[in-house]
Amino acid sequence: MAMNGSNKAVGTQPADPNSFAASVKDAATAGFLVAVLGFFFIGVRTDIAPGGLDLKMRWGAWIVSILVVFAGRLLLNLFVFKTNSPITQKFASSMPGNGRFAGAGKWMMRALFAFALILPFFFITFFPNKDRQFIDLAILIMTYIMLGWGLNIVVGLAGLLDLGYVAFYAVGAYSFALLAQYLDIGFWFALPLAGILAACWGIVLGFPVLRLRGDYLAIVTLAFGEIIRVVLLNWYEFTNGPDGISGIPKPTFFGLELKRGEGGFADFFGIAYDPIQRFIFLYYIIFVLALITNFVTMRLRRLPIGRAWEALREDEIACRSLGINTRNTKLTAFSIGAMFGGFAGSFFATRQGFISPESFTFLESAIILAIVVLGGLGSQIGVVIASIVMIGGIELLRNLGFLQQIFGSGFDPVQYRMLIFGLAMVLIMVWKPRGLISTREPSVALKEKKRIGADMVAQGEGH
Amino acid sequence: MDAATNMNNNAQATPNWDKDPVLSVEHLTMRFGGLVAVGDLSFNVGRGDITALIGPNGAGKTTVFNCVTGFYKPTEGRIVMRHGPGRQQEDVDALTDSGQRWKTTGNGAVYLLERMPDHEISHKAKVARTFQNIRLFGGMTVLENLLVAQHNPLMVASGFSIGGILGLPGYKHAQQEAIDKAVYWLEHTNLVDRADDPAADLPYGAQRRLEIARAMCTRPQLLCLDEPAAGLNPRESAELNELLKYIRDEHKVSVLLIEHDMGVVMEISDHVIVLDYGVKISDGPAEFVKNDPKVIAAYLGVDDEDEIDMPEVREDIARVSKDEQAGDAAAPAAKKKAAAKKATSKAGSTKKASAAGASGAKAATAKSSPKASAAAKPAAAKSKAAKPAPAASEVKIANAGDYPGSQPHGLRKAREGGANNLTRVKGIGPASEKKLNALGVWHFDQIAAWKKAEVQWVGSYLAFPGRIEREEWVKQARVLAKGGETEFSKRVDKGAVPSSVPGKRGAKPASKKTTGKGGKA
Amino acid sequence: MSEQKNPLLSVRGVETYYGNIVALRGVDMDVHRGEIVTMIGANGAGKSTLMMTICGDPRARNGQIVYDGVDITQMPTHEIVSLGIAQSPEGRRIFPRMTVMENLQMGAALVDPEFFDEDLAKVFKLFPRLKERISQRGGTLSGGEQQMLAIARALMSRPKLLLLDEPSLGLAPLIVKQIFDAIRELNEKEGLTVFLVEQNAFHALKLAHRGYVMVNGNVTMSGTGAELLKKEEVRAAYLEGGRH
Amino acid sequence: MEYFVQQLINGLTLGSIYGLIAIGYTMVYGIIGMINFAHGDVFMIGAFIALAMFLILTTVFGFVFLPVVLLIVLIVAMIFTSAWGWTVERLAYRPLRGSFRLAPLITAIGMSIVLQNFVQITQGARVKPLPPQIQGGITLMEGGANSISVQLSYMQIIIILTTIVLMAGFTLLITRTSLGRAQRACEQDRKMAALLGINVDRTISLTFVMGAALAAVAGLMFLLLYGVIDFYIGFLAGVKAFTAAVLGGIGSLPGAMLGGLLIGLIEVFWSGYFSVEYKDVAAFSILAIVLIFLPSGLLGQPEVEKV
Repeated sequence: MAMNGSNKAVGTQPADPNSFAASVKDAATAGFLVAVLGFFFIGVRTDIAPGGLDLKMRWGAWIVSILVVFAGRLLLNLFVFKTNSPITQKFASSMPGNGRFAGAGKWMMRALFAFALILPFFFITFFPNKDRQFIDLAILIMTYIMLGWGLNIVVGLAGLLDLGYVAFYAVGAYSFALLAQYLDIGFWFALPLAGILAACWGIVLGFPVLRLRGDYLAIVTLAFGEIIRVVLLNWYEFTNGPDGISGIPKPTFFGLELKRGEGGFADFFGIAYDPIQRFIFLYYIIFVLALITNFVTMRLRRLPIGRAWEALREDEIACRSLGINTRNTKLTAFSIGAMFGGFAGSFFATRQGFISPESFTFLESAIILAIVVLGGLGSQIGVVIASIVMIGGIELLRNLGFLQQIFGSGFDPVQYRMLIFGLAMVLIMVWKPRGLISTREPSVALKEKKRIGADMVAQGEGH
Repeated sequence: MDAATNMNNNAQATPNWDKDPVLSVEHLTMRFGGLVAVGDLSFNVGRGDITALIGPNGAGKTTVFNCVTGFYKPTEGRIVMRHGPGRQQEDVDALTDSGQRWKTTGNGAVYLLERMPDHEISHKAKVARTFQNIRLFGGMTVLENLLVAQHNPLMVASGFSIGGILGLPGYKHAQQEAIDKAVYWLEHTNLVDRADDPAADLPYGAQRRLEIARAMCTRPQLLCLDEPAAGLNPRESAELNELLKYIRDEHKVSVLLIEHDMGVVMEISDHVIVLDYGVKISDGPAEFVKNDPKVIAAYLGVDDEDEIDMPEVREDIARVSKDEQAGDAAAPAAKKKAAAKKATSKAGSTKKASAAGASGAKAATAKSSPKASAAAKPAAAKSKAAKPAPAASEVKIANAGDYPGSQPHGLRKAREGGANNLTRVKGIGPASEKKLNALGVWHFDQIAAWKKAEVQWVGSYLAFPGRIEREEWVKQARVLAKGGETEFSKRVDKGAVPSSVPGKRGAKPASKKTTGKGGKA
Repeated sequence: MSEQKNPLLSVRGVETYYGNIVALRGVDMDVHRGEIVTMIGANGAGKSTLMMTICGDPRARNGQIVYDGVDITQMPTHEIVSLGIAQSPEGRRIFPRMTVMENLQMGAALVDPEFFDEDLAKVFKLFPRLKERISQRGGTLSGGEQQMLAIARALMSRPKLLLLDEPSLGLAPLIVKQIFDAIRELNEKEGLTVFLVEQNAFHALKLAHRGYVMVNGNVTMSGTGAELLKKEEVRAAYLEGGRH
Repeated sequence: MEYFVQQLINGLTLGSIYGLIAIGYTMVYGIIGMINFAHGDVFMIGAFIALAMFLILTTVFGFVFLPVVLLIVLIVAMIFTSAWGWTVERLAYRPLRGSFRLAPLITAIGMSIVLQNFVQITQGARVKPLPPQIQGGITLMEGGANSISVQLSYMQIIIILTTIVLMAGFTLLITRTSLGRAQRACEQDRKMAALLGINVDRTISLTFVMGAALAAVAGLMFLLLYGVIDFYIGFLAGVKAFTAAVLGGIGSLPGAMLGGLLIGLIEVFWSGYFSVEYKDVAAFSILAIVLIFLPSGLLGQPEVEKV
């Protein structure tokens, strides 16, 4: 990820790549690059003005940005990139290596699980002012964890690159919303239906396209995702188009609604009503759904079908020579992944109470895929970590209002959050191309389970 | 099917592969665009045999494999797999007409592999295979690789995953059985210590063994191995041979293997089929095949004269012959080529030489086959000092009586003025020319004098009965002997003719050879 | 010849890994000017890895490779070859969708264009077959023609050191002979230094002035070609029962 | 009939722009085998640079002679957009060279998000209108009482001509020059290219630079043709152009152009005869159908399954 702009310095007896002069030169190159790249964007600003466009020069911002990059790059060079003793070395040695990290994974998983189990009460107890916000965030993260786990089956295990996973999420959400709207069906009854419908869509899509390879599969899945969105957007009579569907019913607790007053959950149990109860309830619903996803995936991995998925990722031709029907195997991966996407979608619908095609853009697919890849393909715990980091991170950026006091009121940190999100995606990937948890745990062992290094695990033809 | 019967002149009774074939390839043709990779190929694989499909690089062996295992759809032809004894001919024919893919019969079942997708061939017809470039699941452990191979039975045991998810006990039991089976094969391939290591981590030889173990875990009736010995050292090769014999003898699995190199397979094969440029050139027991002159010629691939001309080979021949001091300095031949050819046929007739004999004098020296080397010696001696040759005498072929008809008259050496360029006869390529020379046939007038008995004998000796009549060698030779020209010989003289050996690449024009011979004689 | 002080290529203690798998375990060897040196060994012994490590891909994790007095261990591949090393690599690596001519032009990418016609005439003299195929695509050539093209392409860069990886692999004996003759001719007439990796030990040792034997990432034996040919171990492991 | 011809012209114009962007996708895919998701946003960057440069020339320096202005804008936009293309490759893809193939896909998506939001922050989220600069055209068919007249505007002529010229130039560059040969060599066998002394990294960078330059041309055309741009145009145009590249057979230069034209025509005709809303659905559906029957696209090299 080093941006040492000069190729020329390489080779032919370089003097000393770590000299101070080299660092300055490199930083100057970076600064120059920013000057070029930023000129038309930072240095110039166009705005709509009466009678056309108005052009404003912002020399100050332009020069500041060049200087910031120059200084930052210089510091990085001096202390990290172009030095014999980078300060990151210390971090690196103090941080657990991938192997140990994986070894600690089991304990970490248990700790995380225990925390997730008591999470709402933890927040109520320790952050009583912000509990609703935190639990809501936890619900969001948990939704992405579930989506990540679902997609992990397709991408991580079976090795099929799916860029349109959000379509199944949308199918799930709209299934429930439409079932509720037209047939007055409640969440618990609609949930399995939404999953089944999404799985059917998975098969419908999968059947013709699964003989495509690699990037061709990727583009067709992407196209499929867009088709679904465009249809939802334009089919006014049925889906209400861009206005979306509102008034989606809330889930009930064995028939009890979580509402104030007579017949509600609080009333039934004789406790005081608090809106937080609904959040806690939603949290546990998605928690259980995610657990089911995880449980099923882990079980499947140890079953012949799961091994066949992984074998498919490793070598499809060998699979066929062993009598595995690769088309059916791919279809099961596709449809099971889609099913969990559908479950998550109908949960999303009930949580929001309102859905519109806006929520199912390609960006969502990209985020889910990024979570799976950043976490480490095929790794369940990796998905959890990546979801917490990425989704938690984005949401935290919403709360950086204090920065306004530093940079002035014109500075709105919220608009930077997607920029930072994108940069984080790039940086994490460059830092760990195989994802955070990249080793693979064997599904079965004769004597002891040894984790398998990432360099041996194939990526599947889908990539 | 009938094609398999006529090539084996040595066997007295119908061989096992014709009586009880587990697999029959019938008139298989595979074209890629305009290229014919396999042309009208027929052979049988005997139940309980180790059958080797050999041939030089590019002979179409892997294509045949890919057709048998369903990775390619053959352009034409029928591939029959049989479970249960006998040819089950009626059932096969009934199945062919029915348009179905397989049929259970009184004796077992028959399958038409060309109609089945690849995974069904493994799953239903019980044909397992390995790959030339090892295809293991590198990121999965050795044990997992073997469990993937048992996918189909385990899938049923897991209730198509539903029972497995619910944790029904039946699956646990089935999985334990699968693991036991895997361990059994790991023990026999000496891999049990590596069971929990990723397959990509194994050394090359172990990966080859694992691939075989994985194929065996599918419980095949026919095991197809694509160059299993490639890249193995001699010890590993020997172990592989033991493993294959064990698979054949203890598990009654028929084995069909591809090899590039003849030497490797001769030891274990019950039956050898030789391909060259997509055409079968020999078929029979190992003993028969390795002495077959067509095979010898194909294996050299090109003119073996050039081969011996290589300085290092010449030196080596000289060195070995000196080392071993074989006394047989008699029977000097006029030309080293003739002698070398004789050496191979002699080595063949002793039925002891392995691939050495087959791949000519070059190999003979390198391998420790004393007979072959000894036989090669006069050749070397000859090539060193082109002594004046004694008067012509009858060329003796050791097993001349094995062929129908009578051996034609042969001259020890070409007459004054050198041999004729026999390749000017349509149908005689460089390889056949050499073989004819080895018989003492140097001149057109000799061929012109052949009677029916001789034609029959030579045809059988060259292993293409009927062709001499068909191509009217005798008639052509008569014209040429009188100094006339045929359309074909004109083309040869212009150098425009590729070799006429079927399917063979264009050899260089033979005219150069004539002058060479003339010079030496 | 091996008494020279400064070898053209010297490899010292080179260790190479693929991921965590060790491929070379401290290889030492030299190639002197004007020599043909061969490295023989079984499939997977690490011969091709050594060849590629010399060219910087994969890079040696430990050890040193010095070519013509320059330490090339850490150089990028394209700079190493610009010093006058040409390789005809494992699997030939002909550009399949380029014509024979274009493949040869690629070989001459680093050479002053004024030499092109001269060099082209030279390789066509060596391999007349290529001239006939000049506008055919690389992928449509037969194996032997591809091998010739790979060597011709390497020669087009006017190398001082030619690295050949299994030039005989999968070829008919006549073509092997042609190729080995061509190598010998280049060596004798032009003093081209050749480092040859072969499984076809017999031919390679016959051709080479000196040879090394590689087993499992280690060089276990070395000597002149004739010496090695006589050694029992070599004969047992590489000459008998194997391929020829 | 007149309506059909008019739609045909419109479709070819739109298709030309898609084709120019698609070449960037296909070249990058050819050489490093990855989908450069950020390429659509590089196109958007190009459009913004062109807009800013145009305004600088006309309002700050007061240039009025349109051809010169446009030529300068074109050159500046190509140079600066190339710098962006180069930087994207250097930052997000080169460090991942030779590693896991999904990683650069994710960084590409990340880069796309970064570029979009960077432009949104620095230039604002609102659309930027530019009044039509090149007006008028040729009337090909006079409209009668019950038909419209067919117009071929100068703008459309410029776009189609520029595309043809660039396409021809690039084809020559790729097939005839040593740079093109080096690119094709890297595409077919990167390792071997390095062994022949080709600086692979530089060749790949140049490919990105060339792709970005073409995207800048497309950006300028888009700006002039539609007169409105915003930070989001890159995504949709990118997806369409990528679809075009795949439809034509990814890795094939003429394929990209053909695919671009086809997608343009499909969209325009579908909008013209059926419904504007579902034009994307039509384009994507046709892509899916083509791929099902021709799994490597229209002009792609069929993949031979090696067993």
